[in-house]
Amino acid sequence: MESSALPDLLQRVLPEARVGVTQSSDLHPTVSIDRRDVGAVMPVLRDHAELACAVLAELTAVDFWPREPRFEIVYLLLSVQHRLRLRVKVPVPGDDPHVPTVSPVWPAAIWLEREVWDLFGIGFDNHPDLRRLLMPDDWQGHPLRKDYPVQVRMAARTSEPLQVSEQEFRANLERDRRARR
Amino acid sequence: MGLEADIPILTTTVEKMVQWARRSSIWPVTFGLACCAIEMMAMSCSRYDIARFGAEVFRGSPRQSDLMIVAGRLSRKMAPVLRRIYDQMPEPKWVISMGACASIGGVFDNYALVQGVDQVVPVDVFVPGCPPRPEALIYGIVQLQRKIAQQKLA
Amino acid sequence: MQGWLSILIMIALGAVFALAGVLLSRVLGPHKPSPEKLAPYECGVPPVGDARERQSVKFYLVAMIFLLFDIEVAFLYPWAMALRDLQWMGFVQVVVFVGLLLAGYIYVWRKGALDWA
Amino acid sequence: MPDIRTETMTVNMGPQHPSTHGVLRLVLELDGETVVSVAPTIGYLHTGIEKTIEQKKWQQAVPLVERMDYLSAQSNALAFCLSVERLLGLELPERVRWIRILVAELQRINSHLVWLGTHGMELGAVSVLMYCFRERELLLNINEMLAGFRMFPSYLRIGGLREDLPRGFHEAVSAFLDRFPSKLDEYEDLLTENEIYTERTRGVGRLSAEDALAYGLVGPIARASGVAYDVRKAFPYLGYETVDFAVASRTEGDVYARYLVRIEEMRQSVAVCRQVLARITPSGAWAVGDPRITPPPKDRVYTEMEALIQHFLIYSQGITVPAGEAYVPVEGPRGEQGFSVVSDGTNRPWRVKARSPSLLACQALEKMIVGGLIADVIAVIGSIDVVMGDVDR
Repeated sequence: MESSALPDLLQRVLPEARVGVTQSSDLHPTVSIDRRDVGAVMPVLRDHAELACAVLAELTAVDFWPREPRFEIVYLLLSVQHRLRLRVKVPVPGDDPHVPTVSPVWPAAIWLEREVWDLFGIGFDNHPDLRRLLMPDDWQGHPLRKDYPVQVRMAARTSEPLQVSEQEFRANLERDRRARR
Repeated sequence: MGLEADIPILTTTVEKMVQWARRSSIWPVTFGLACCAIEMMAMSCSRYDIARFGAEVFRGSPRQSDLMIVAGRLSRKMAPVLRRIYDQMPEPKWVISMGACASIGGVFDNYALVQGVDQVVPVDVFVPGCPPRPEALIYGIVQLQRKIAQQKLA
Repeated sequence: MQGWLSILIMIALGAVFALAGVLLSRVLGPHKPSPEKLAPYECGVPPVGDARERQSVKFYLVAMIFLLFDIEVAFLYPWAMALRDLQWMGFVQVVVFVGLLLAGYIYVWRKGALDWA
Repeated sequence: MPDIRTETMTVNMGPQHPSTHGVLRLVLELDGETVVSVAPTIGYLHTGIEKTIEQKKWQQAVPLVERMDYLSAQSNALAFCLSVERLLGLELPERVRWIRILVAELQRINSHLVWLGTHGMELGAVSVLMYCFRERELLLNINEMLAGFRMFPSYLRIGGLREDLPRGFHEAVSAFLDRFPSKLDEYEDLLTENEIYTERTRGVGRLSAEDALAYGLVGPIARASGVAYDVRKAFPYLGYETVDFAVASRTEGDVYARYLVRIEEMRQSVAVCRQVLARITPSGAWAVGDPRITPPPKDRVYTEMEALIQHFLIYSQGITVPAGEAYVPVEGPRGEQGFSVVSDGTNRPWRVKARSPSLLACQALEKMIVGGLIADVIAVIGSIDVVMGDVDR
């Protein structure tokens, strides 16, 4: 399924979504869609017979800081049956960075989106459990943004409450389990 | 260690005896963080055998160990855990900071790493390298044994 | 009386060996308790609740069954030592003893107390 | 027994634990021995490598990239170099491609040996650890021959290799390849028919093929569940299509199946290494001829002025990569690896994101553990071969 046939297939499959297909240097035909169509386009990409992108290989964000729209979410999809790879890009403005989540389509996205929220500060609407993934929970700022300094001179926090009270721990454990249900 | 003239008896001070006992069987707690932990495992395996120096028993819990080899890069989220494990080790205890990342933050001078483990725990021996060769770590442990030999009985 | 002396010596040696270890380390070892050191160890993070929580009854059941069969083996040791003097009479007694416990074992097994789920 | 109301107990299998393969923290909720729910917490080894790479030049990023997934250092460097070379539009000499295949396959065997050793040790077979690290030392000797360093030789560079092959390289590699299959049979004698091992791993941590794909675990884990997808066959790179090897795959999808898949993968890697070693000439082209990318050999730098300027330019100003983005997937020991590289046309990378198969494996851990016994948690963590450097980056 060479990539030249992809644009018209996508047009046929997603008539209403604004889809711009551009070529790229590696074997990923690139599709850029608007963030409002994410909820509509993604399930089609996974379920359509000819595309069948069952695997979300990668979900990441790129911060083009001075340029506006500032962020760009990149989804790398992989179809095992058709040996097809696809890159979907969603530009996101810098002032209110939020994008609908794709975790119902691919469960792999739950942690990948949490990581993008943690390091870039891009919110994901109705994500089941949007918390920080890598940084400590009480960390200020989103480190991978271009305007975030590389080195933060801060004393290492070495003491923790000797004993987390039972209610406190059960509370956030309950919240965690409720979020997953 | 005086050898009496004719009676075949060795005399020594209690302190020398205790320090000899302490340094000849140092039990490290498994505190492997990153790549240095793989070299630490290689050190405790058959080619660079650390058992020759009495330190091959890697205890899981800090309660039964008296040496902590911080092997790897210490992130900010892990610092309180390191401090707690160090506190929960019984006296006398020593710390070896293995690798450049543990000693001074190494290649990663950024927001995520504690730039040097000595900001969190008192360190006895720094072992350079990224990761240090197993021989370098064995040399670090031997240096620590020399240091223990001169320590006073607290 | 003569046989008992060696057992007495063995017990005394065991006690001396154990007590020496404990006393020496208490005398020679430094002793610096601190709240962090006394806090329970839970893989380096603040522990939750205390260990006195309600345990599942299955643990208790398995412990009881183990104790039962452990004592059975403990009885076999002196019997094995004195096998020569007890002749066949002793052997039959032990067979009955082990048979009884075997019946208990089969009962426990069929009742399903051994498998965990 | 009547169903009495029991209270679940929360246990912390925390960051400092002998068998969580690094600093993974699992908050397990137990009902007696069975696991009711698990909340993995990661980030205890987050080193911010992607932020540090954005401050470095292109060729300085190779050592940083190797330290992300420290057990498959060479295949990380391979994935990064391929992505950057795709942006540069470089065409590598054939000999360089064979050497890179050889180095990547040796790294796969190296990583699988550490996995097998630690996995066996956690299930009680400590001797397996000693056996595996004995062979691994031979591989580390080969790394030392290449670039004088055991774990992170940085032998692969953007545009080719660091320098030509050392003398005696062919003998060392063929000696290892002749010796290794018999040693592999030794490991199999220890574990494959071992009653205790099969009892603890067969039917444990089962993962269906749909879940494997839904959680993005394309790699040994998906192959053990029946998805025979291998990047070397699906999207061949470096000339893998000319090398014939089989893709090991099973269908049960439990811990035992993953063990068998990885053992078979090691055998296939030996076969690939043999075929590729035969094609490599002892000396020849070791990098792309482009003077802006490949530094001149040292002896010319000391004698000729142009070589000195070229050397100085490369190591001070660095390589300028044309603007664009690229992602070339590579089959690493833990599954599909790749670096999504974005460049803005200067000599520093704008954004480098590493695809982390271990992160997705950690996320799918809950699917394999819940409902099992607590002792099986150790077997499952061992079977998904998680490296925390790759998870937290």
